[in-house]
Amino acid sequence: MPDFLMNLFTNYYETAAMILFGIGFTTLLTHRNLIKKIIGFNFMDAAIYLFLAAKGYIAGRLAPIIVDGNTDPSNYVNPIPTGLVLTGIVVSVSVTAFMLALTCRLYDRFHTLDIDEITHLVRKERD
Amino acid sequence: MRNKRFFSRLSDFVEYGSFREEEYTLSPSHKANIDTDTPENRWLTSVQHSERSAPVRLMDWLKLRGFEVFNNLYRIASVIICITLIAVLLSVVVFLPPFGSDDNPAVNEVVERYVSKTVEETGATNSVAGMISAYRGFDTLGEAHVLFVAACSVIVLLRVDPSERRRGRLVDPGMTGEDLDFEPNSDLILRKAAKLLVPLSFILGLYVILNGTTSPGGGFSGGALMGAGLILCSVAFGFGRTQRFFGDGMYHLVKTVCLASYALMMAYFIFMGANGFDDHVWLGVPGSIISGGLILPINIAVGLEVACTMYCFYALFRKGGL
Amino acid sequence: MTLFEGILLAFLIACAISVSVTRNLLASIIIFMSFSLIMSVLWLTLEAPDLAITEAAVGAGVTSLLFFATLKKIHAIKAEDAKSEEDESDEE
Amino acid sequence: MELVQNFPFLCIVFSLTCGVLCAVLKGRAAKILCLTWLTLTTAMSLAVLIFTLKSDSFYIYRMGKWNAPWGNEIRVGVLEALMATAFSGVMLLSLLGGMHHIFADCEPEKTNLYFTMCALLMSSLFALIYTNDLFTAYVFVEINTIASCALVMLKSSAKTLVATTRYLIMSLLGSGLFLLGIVILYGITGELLMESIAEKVRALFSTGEYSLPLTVIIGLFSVGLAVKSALFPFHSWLPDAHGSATASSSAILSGLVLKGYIIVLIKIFYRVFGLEVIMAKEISQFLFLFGVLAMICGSVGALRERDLKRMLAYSSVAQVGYIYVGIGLHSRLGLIAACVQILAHAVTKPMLFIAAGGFMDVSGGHKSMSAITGAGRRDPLGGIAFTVGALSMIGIPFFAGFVTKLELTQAALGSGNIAMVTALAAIAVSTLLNALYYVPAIFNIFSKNGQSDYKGLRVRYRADYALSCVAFVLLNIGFGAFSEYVVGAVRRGLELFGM
Repeated sequence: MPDFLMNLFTNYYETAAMILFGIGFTTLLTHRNLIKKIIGFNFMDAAIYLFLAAKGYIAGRLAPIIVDGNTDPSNYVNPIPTGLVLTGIVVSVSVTAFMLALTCRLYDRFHTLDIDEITHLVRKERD
Repeated sequence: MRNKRFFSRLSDFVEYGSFREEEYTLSPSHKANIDTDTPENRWLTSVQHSERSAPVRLMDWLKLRGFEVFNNLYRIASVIICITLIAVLLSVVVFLPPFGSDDNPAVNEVVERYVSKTVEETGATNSVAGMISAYRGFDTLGEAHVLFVAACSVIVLLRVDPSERRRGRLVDPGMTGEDLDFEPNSDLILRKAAKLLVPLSFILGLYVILNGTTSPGGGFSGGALMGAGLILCSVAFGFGRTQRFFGDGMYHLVKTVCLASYALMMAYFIFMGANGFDDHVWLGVPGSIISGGLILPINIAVGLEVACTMYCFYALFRKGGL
Repeated sequence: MTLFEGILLAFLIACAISVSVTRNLLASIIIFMSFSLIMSVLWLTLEAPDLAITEAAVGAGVTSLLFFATLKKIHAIKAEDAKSEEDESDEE
Repeated sequence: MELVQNFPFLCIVFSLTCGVLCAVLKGRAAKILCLTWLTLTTAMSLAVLIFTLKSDSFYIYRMGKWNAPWGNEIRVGVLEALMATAFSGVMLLSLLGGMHHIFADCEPEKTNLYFTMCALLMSSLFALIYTNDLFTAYVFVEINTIASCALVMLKSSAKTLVATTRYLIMSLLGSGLFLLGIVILYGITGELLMESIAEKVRALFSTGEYSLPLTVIIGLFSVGLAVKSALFPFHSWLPDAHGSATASSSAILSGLVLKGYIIVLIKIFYRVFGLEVIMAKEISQFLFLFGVLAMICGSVGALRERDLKRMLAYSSVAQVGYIYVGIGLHSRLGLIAACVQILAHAVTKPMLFIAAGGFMDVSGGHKSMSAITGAGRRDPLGGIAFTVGALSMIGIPFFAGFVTKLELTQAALGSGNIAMVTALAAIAVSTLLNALYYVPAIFNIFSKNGQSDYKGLRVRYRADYALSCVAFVLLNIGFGAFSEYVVGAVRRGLELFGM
């Protein structure tokens, strides 16, 4: 097996995260259905968090909760990614709620979830 | 409108970033009508007789098949974007340090300090809690306000004025019943299960919040659990039940007090720390509930804020107000 | 690489792809829910229990509830049913 | 540590609290609280600016008990303080100028939330200006995104809803790429603090390690922030969002929000990667190219537009192009031009939007070019403000816009052959195009036609609108007249930046 494929295999979490990011990004960018877009956004963010958490994982170590006063750093995994992802998850859920609320209002108004059609309708109203 | 085909679609797309399908689809009657001089027939005959020049034929063909071509191109383009993006990102992964090894660049003196000094410096045995609420407390303050700003935006979008809501119900209880009125609460299984689960999720949420300094969890996860309990309560027993102890005023009170006290605590902490004063915060006994100095009150404030924000989201989506 | 993690990761990707191709909105939301649950298991395997709790409560819990509330609000469930019935009858 | 050094942190944290309090107050009370607080922050930022100018250095303010790599910190220098002062002042004036529109356009019981959003937006702008930590930047970028979307949609109509949705989607794509960039950078350096990353990146660059990931990271940051700041190929959301929002929102979004992201990009380029790495990677050459295209295409778009606010929005696309051209020149002079343009555009474009709001008042609420014919005669103060803004945008001497063009020309003359020719040609063409759509607009608003419909219309100036117009005009002329001080401060600020 070539070297670079080997690397992709070693970094399997990162590989999966990047594939997931690609799919999520594309769904958010090109899918026409608003709900699908929002789900795609959630996938995209989850992929980034997965990547970040994978960067903090160290094989054979435990979660960074100090037990029995054992503060030797070589016993625990990296706590920074966990903290950052925690922040990120809350950001994701906030944005998701906001976008879902927008979707509700748009559906109320236009009776469709297709963003292209909505854009078209509103453009027609203007003309 | 019919002859507005491929290029107009393309220009629409480039200019406005979107287009609409119906306008461009061929109607069945148009397809069936073979004898007339439609672009389709012209195209077919011109292919058969080769009497027209290639560009003209191409234009005709595009006029005819514009919608399908564009739709397919759009789909193909999105797949291409996806694959290109993934390829670029995977090429990065190839060069990254191996997963799970203990000598990757992320393991440095910052991590060592966070793990080895958390108990001593912040009083929390959960070093993640110590990190997000004390070491990098400023980020977390921002994060709590992201949730707040999202809640405000949802209120702007979905909140219906209470007086209007009441009026609407008086006029036609059946019509507004779907969204604006209370949930139907006839499901026996749901109610029985909720009787067990609602207290459980409250207790679990409280436990997670209070033990945020010593075990996994903290304000955000515990608050989300309590919020889920509130939502379940309203789903099973109707909004009337939850409204009795958690209305509009209560929500604003909890949210404001929590966020303002959080900001004040952080401001005190940052001000004292930055100016090199002693902040006189008792760190407590590491490992017990009362530990972590300011982390515990911060967790409680954040937890309550998250719980009521989550419930507020749900209530706004269901009936446009608390 | 353990087989377990490999399967979970593959499932994540399968979820992501199936959401963008499936036509039924309800199905895609349920897929999203299962995605969140798998994520929370993955957080555990990555030694991040804080994230596992948060993801289970926020991702699989509240976010999915919001999706369902939206779907209910826009009556898409009903519309989807009517549409799929039509599709089936068309196929027959 | 002196008391004045605490001001930036107070500005950030208590702007958040001000937002929270505004959410529970009634509209009028929220307005008073927000305006008072903004006045205070302007004064505090000014004090900080004077302090940094006097001490002629920057200082690091740690956010908590712990020093840099462990805790958060903010960095306050001349440039940061200057930007903070300008932004907070412009925010105050924009709010004042469009105040009656805010109360007219928002639903009555939701007006207080407008001020909430403004306070939170101001807090995030302060944080983006001062921050020294990439992840803090991300968190506040998100606050910025949501708050600015909310500012668009608070004027509730179908058009703003659609514009908000498209704005939000593009912003989310941008933040996704930005976050991924931060995360990969964290993966290869293990740091989040700008200085520490810069050290590590320099070491990696000299050994040639991680060459490809570094390139991709720069690409991710560039594209992510370019989408959010509406650089040319990604600008499609901007005219809708800025054109349909209420006057103050348009002013704030065009003048400040776009700039916040660009400041982050400048910080990332020159504080995290450094000029050397950026030059070697060549990816930012694209920024220069797109900046030039934006200057031309934005102006062409504005030329085609028949709606005043959308025309101004397209003009913002062109003006953002100027900033990116300055960044893309990769020289100290170019960067000075970019920073001056950020400031100049921040004091000019809000004035134009506020004046456009005033014209709408005296033209029955319409904003198409034909409807506002002669509006400058009915609302002379707005007319003067618009004229000053338009002349400044064209680049007439003694106004703010001229300073930018001068600096940018100097920067272009000092750069390589092709870049010089392209940049100079772009400036020339863009100036011409600007004149082509701003001069007819000025003639249009002062035209004698169209007065008959509005006979007997006596415009009674509101104090806030008049104050805002006068202040903006003075600010603009002052900027042009005392440009050497502004440019000097920017230059000194960039020197402290390590440039």
